Amino acid sequence: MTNVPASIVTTTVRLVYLARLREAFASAGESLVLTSDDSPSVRNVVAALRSRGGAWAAELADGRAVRYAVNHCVAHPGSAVKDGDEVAVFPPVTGG
Amino acid sequence: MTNVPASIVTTTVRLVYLARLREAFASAGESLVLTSDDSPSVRNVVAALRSRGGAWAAELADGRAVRYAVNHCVAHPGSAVKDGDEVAVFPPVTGG
Amino acid sequence: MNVRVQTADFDVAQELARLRGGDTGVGAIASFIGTVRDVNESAPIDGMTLEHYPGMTEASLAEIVAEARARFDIRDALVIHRVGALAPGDQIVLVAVTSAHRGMAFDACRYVMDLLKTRAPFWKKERTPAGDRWVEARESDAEAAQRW
Amino acid sequence: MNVRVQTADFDVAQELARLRGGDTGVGAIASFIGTVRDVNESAPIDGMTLEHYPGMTEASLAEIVAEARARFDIRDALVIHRVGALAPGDQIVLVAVTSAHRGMAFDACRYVMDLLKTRAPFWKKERTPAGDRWVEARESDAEAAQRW
Repeated sequence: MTNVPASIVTTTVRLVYLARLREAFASAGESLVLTSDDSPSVRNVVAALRSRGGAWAAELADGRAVRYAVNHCVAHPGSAVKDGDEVAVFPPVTGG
Repeated sequence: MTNVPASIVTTTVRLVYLARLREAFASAGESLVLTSDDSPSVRNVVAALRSRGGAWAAELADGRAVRYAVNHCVAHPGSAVKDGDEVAVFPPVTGG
Repeated sequence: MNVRVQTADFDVAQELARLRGGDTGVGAIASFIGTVRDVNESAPIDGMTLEHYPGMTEASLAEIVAEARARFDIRDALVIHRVGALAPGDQIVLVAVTSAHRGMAFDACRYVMDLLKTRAPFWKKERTPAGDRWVEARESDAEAAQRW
Repeated sequence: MNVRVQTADFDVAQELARLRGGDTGVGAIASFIGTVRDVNESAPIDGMTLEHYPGMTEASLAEIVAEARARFDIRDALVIHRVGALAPGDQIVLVAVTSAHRGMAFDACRYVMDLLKTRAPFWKKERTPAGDRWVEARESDAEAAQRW
């Protein structure tokens, strides 16, 4: 058997930060390019952000209450993301 | 031991008939004098009315849903009535 | 006066504003409005007449509101019930409760309605094409009141 | 459109009348209004700003209303949620449900509020004498939503 090299895929997502996280990150959003040899998920997005350290690592640390949405639908760390998706990262909601 | 004759007491109550019963009795109310050698209750009032026969007996027959109030408070067949009380007789309520 | 029996209609926005008054401790207002339907038990309804038992009605409603206040952590409560002739679509009753948080407001509002339905001396007489008829009490109302 | 996100205030009487429209099959209208309190967790509040996530907010509210319609036998439902700067006493949210009988109206109204509280992307930032602070989500809200 021969090892076939996995193809490198890039996935560009539009990130949206809301409420307390928008302030903590000092950003309302940005474009993020994921480079992965596998189907990327919200987890990969979070990992990429955490690796920046500082507020990113602190706010997105394990145990912090963070919520996600992909294309306006509630999502979870395992939810798939694909090229062009809008991925939102926000604190638990407090409306009403 | 000597039998002492019980004193005969009369109790006059004001009766109020409401809704379907007001129509069935063709009366909005009346004064009723109960003659009793015991403490009278709503049950005595009902018995006096039933003894008239006709609509009185039919509407107040056992098994018919009838409600009572004494002086504007929810009452039961065993509730005491005293001279001057207002005793209301009506069907189950259907407001709201 | 937080219990009213009247022939006149009511404006819910006005009544809720009056109920809240200047109480900025209020965070939740639950309310219920009962209205005249144009059909009941599959028969068309042209309208209805609400009869009540003056004196007992007000006492009964005040007692129900007092029970709700004792049972639930609420700020205030209001009951308005109309009597007389009503047409389909007309408002019959308003129950409104204010509280700091929504759970107590919802509970107390429903409690007042459930008890009103089985204890407050009101009777509905419907006008139908087949003649007038007194509305019969519903077993589901007795069950709803017994849940509390 | 039965889901609205707006900065403007609303008149509950007008909104309920619009919701009922000419539907005389409606016998029950349950509604809930959330208002800005002047105190939260024992600290005085000068006001608050409501932030939301445009696009997802409307989708999320519409989905909650659709779920309520599927789950409860109701005639119609309405959600209005305000955003922007609000003062103590201001109305924040209106949820209203019409149905033939009161049980379903109460249930559906509470259901929509409970889900809105945990799923709709709104965030409150309070202005206090000690500075601004983001309101923390309450565990009791998560529990309320999980009861359904």
